[in-house]
Amino acid sequence: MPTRRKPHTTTAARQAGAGIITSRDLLEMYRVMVMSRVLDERIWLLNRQGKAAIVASAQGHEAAQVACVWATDRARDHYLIYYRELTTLLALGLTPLDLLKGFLARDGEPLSGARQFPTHGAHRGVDVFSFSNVVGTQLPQAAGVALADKMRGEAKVTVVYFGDGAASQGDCHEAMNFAGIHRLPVVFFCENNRYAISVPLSKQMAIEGVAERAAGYGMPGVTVDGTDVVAVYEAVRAAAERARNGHGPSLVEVMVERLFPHTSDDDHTRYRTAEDIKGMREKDPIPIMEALLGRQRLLSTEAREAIWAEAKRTVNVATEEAEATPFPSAREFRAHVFADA
Amino acid sequence: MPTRRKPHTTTAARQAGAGIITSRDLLEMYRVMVMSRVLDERIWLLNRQGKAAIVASAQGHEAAQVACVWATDRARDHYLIYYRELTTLLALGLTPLDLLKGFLARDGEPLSGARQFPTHGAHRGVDVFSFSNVVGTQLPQAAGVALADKMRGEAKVTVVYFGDGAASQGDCHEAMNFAGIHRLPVVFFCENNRYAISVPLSKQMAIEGVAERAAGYGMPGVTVDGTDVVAVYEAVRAAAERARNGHGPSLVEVMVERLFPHTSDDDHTRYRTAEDIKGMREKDPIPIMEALLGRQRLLSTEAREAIWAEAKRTVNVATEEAEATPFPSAREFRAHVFADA
Amino acid sequence: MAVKTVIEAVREAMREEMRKDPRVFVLGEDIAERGGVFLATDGFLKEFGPARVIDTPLAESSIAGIAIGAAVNGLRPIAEIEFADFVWPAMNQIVGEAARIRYGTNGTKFVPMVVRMPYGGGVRGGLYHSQTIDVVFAHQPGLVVIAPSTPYDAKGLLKAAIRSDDPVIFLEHKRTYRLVRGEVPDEDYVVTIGEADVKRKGDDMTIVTYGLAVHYSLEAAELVKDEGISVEVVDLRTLAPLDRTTFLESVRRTSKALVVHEDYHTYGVGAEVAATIAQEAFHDLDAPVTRLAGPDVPAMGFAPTLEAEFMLSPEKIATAIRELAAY
Amino acid sequence: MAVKTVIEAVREAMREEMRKDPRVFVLGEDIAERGGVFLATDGFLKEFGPARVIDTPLAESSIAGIAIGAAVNGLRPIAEIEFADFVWPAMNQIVGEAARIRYGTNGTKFVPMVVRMPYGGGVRGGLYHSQTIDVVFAHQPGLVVIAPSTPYDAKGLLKAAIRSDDPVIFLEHKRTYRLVRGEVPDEDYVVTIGEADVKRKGDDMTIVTYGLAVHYSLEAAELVKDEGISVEVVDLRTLAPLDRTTFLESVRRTSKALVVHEDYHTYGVGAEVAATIAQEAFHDLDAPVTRLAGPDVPAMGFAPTLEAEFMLSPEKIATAIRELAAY
Ligand SMILES: Cc1ncc(C[n+]2csc(CCOP(=O)(O)OP(=O)(O)O)c2C)c(N)n1
Ligand SMILES: Cc1ncc(C[n+]2csc(CCOP(=O)(O)OP(=O)(O)O)c2C)c(N)n1
Ligand SMILES: [Mg+2]
Ligand SMILES: [Mg+2]
Repeated sequence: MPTRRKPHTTTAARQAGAGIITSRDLLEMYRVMVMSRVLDERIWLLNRQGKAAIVASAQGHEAAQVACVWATDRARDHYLIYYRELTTLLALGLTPLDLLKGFLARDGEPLSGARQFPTHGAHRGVDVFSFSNVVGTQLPQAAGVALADKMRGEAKVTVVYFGDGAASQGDCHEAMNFAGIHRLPVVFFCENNRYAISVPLSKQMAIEGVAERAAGYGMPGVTVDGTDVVAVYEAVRAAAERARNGHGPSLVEVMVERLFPHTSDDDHTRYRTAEDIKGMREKDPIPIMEALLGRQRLLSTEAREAIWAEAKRTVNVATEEAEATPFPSAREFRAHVFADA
Repeated sequence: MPTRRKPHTTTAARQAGAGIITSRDLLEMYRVMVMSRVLDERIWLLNRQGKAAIVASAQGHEAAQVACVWATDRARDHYLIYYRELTTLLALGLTPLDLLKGFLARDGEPLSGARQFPTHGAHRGVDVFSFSNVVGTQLPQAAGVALADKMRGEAKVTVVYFGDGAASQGDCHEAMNFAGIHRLPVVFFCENNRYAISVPLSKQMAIEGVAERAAGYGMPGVTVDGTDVVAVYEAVRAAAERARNGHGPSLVEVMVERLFPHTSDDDHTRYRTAEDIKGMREKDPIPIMEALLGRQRLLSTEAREAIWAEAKRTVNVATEEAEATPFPSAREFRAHVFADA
Repeated sequence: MAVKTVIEAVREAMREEMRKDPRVFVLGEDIAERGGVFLATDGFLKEFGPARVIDTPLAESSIAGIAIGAAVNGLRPIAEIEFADFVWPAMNQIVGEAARIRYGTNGTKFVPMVVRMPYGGGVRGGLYHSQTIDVVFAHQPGLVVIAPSTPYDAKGLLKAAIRSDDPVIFLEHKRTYRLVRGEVPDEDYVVTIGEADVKRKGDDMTIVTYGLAVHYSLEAAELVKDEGISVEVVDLRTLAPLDRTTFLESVRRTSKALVVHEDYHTYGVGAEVAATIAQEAFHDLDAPVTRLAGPDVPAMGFAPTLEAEFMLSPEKIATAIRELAAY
Repeated sequence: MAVKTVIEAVREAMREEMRKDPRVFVLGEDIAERGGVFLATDGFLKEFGPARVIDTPLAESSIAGIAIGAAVNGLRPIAEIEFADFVWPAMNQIVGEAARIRYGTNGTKFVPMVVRMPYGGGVRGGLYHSQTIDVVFAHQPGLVVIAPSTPYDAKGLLKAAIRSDDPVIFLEHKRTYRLVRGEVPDEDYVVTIGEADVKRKGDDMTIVTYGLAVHYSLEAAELVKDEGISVEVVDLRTLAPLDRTTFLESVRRTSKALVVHEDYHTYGVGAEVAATIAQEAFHDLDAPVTRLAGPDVPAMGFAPTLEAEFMLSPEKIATAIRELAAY
């Protein structure tokens, strides 16, 4: 199976020719990206105001995350995400209010009742599951989720999200190995932003990217430009088809930039050079997406402004509502330890 | 770095040409192999007599194990072995008596004072360390041993032994990854006998052998015929040179057969076909070695018989002495919990 | 009723539940063709096929993680860890994850899995085939921890565990596997999780124990009977959630308590039992709560002399009984 | 003497030992360029260079395993686990291996390593940045477990740990890092491992505790002082090997004991302390040994309301003191 080292970028021409993503899809994806960006910025603000305890920003990852959801079937597939998936959650249908309740730890937060960090827990509607902060644990769990589908003969795909950092964990190895042996319907979706907090790729692996390891598990591995929604869409689509048709797992590595420090507790100037920080701005997926839509004449200036204005309005309203919601009561504190409790 | 799928066998001609192993070395290696075989058979007997609690036989692995020691420097290198290394221990200089004391759990056993399973513990002379029964733990520890040498600038090699089964552990991944990043002087020596107890390779990995994974850690990986002392010697020699010269780790996978059940507690007819069991006999390294020596006219019938007779005599004497030795006293039971104890 | 061994009881519990519920499946090392190193799943591959009897690679963390994923997605995995000593690599998935998923998702997801493992010493297992690892699990809220002593309890509790919607750690003392026999009903039954059991009635003191030590304690009680010491033996059976009522009720009556277990003394299961008795039955005690447990050395030795020094025995327990009785 | 914070004391202890002994080095995630997420190794990369200040990949099992290997081969690694909650993947290497190497090699090999980790709650850390994980280590013979409460103790004990020839788990309550200040001598000193410390003298009861709870207990003792209750506070400092003498001596004098810790109640460190007191000071007790500990729920919640419910506080401790005093 081929490992593509150089990120693969789809030209607008080729993508128009393939015709697999409609203009409507592209615009919808853009709308989600904008919403994610506006919301993300708001959360940083709330953090700086002392209202949101922690933020792990998705800025820079938006294109990859939205395209991955678009390439799968949120009505039936499983999504085991990690903590940097604001765009994924919006693309899966969670609202800015849902998410703000998480960041502000308010009552009725849908994923964990504000028991967990923002964006962590599980949803009762779409099957998104973001259980742990312990990096890498979702990977064997994803193999188990897929095993259950395979045993029941259900044509569902399990998408498991992880960073370049998580790829160093033993659990990553064990999960990929098992999925390979049993040809499980898993898409291993690696968001490689070149850093695990402060540790650069060169100190995480002696190779250029995680996809090079796929061959060692008997599965295909590709590396794509994570700012290119079409490239990501195509790669995930192919991997999901393969999985759904019983041909086993794949590894899709998207190269992205983490445009902000690791979390609101971090300061990346301690370990990134000024050049690196400046350079990564060129990989901001929002202007790249806007340029793509512009080249295809899908987005007028007015339309663009309307989308941003709408996102801001929504986030404003949601912020007000979330701030007006109380913290969860401690009364239910002992509930859900065991089944009967 | 190339991954050689097909086991690489050295012809006698080529080996004579290369001239790296002397006739004397070949004969010495043979002598160790014979001693290992005779001792191994004796231990099985002691087990069947109810005197040795457990045996993990090295039969089938002898050529690979002796050649690996011959290709390294036992006066300065480190050997982190696992439980199937009877030949390795003999090649490193332990005596049949040392080893029999282990199998019979007698006082004065040099590796652990009979606290541990036979062949487990550490030696005060040659740096062989076989600490744990928990499969795979030695791999990150080996990286740490090598790191210490590298920090001190000592040109020592750390050889770490493991089976195909151990390659599935997360610890294997983490160890190889770290060794690759830091270019540590480690030789990862995988004795692939196609089974982890009863689990065949096809249920352990979706690829043909462990060496295929080396590329994912930025190191060379080769697969060699583990019944061919010269092929193993050359591969380990090259890997050790590389390590000693600061060029980093290598993975050497030797294809061997486990000629007996996993341990004396196992019955391999439960999971191996009659054909498989019969077929593997062709990979018995002892007759293969004898044929090699024969072709090179290094071993007359009389010399061969003398070597076997000598081995039997030594093992007989050692058995008597070991059986005459008492179990360790429980008096020192609480010693060595902490430094001061 | 037929007389069975513990390992037979374990095997039958799984087989019957697999026959009844297609969601139940087994996974672990060497459990398919080999039938498990202790033959707990002997014949399962043939009866249930490779989809429900899965030989895994040698990788305990993933065995637990895969079981969690399958459980969250509607199945009822029974994972076998070949020896309890090898569960340490899976600790993160079990204690870090499985125990907290129901709580951390506010009840949305849950983990109906069972992790079975043979544990304990007295089998010449040395440092790595003798460990008792119960308290690490029992300390973690969200995990059910079961450690039966008899074939009857093993079968009834394992069936209850498989049917439970919570993650259950099921600890089987490997020395009891073939040594301990007992009557097991032919019809379907369960033993309720979380209920201790009085295995012997007595008046002078209460032994609180579990696992192999139950049998040693019963033997010890026989040894001292003729000396006029009447010993009650409480088998905890479930270590978490801990049934405090049964042993407190007993100690309040006998006024003396001896807590016995094979695991290390310090910070062991016995500490919680002793502390509970000391707090809750303070005024009923005629003597300090006494503990008899494994020594605080890192592991059980391989040589028979070292093993015997570490292990409990009926004689050691009888000595402790006599001392406490004389208090 | 200068007034320092706990994190400064930790940093200085490591820096001074690294200056003195070239065998000492640090490894862990984000400890080099970043200086550690809590800045424990701030400036180390610059001073000691990349060979002795090693950023590892995100892989805790190997962090511990590599430290073991380096220690066995003559170095003195200090491994940082970024948060105690993430040490679970390394359990096998720490509890399964490091703890048993000296014993299992009959004294031939030993593991002079320190594993440092920030633990504990009250920092809005939710399920996975709040855990207390002490008893799992403390239960394992062969491991030294230290949990200091003050800058003085942190520095002196960490230096002793680095110089020790045994594997040491060094637990730093992260809420104390910047909150707690105290005097620290300018000259070199160590605090002896395995000695508890009376942090406050008193006559009516003894609180046995450690970590952040020492400070909460001292505050609580102040709260009840005017009510005429005189409380002695014993800081365990080392959890294993456990110094039983100091707290027994205290309880024998005060006749009442309250054991306080943040970790879960059941099978927690407090159980051993309470069981020991109940057995060894049986005749000196005027009231049952009482425990005040974290609740038996799987983890600390993220919302401030949930966190407060889980955490100890001076007020909660004061209430427990009053109840015990009134007994
Ligand atoms: C097991 C574990 N170790 C350490 C941490 C602390 N930590 C949180 S995120 C992170 C880096 C993860 O990097 P990566 O997987 O590349 O994801 P990214 O944040 O870059 O998206 C670390 C070290 C953790 N959460 N879990
Ligand atoms: C962590 C762990 N899990 C399971 C076992 C039980 N076990 C002992 S050896 C073995 C198979 C090892 O196979 P391999 O690594 O191929 O070595 P081989 O015995 O074939 O030489 C297993 C599963 C163990 N010792 N440690
Ligand atoms: Mg990253
Ligand atoms: Mg093998």
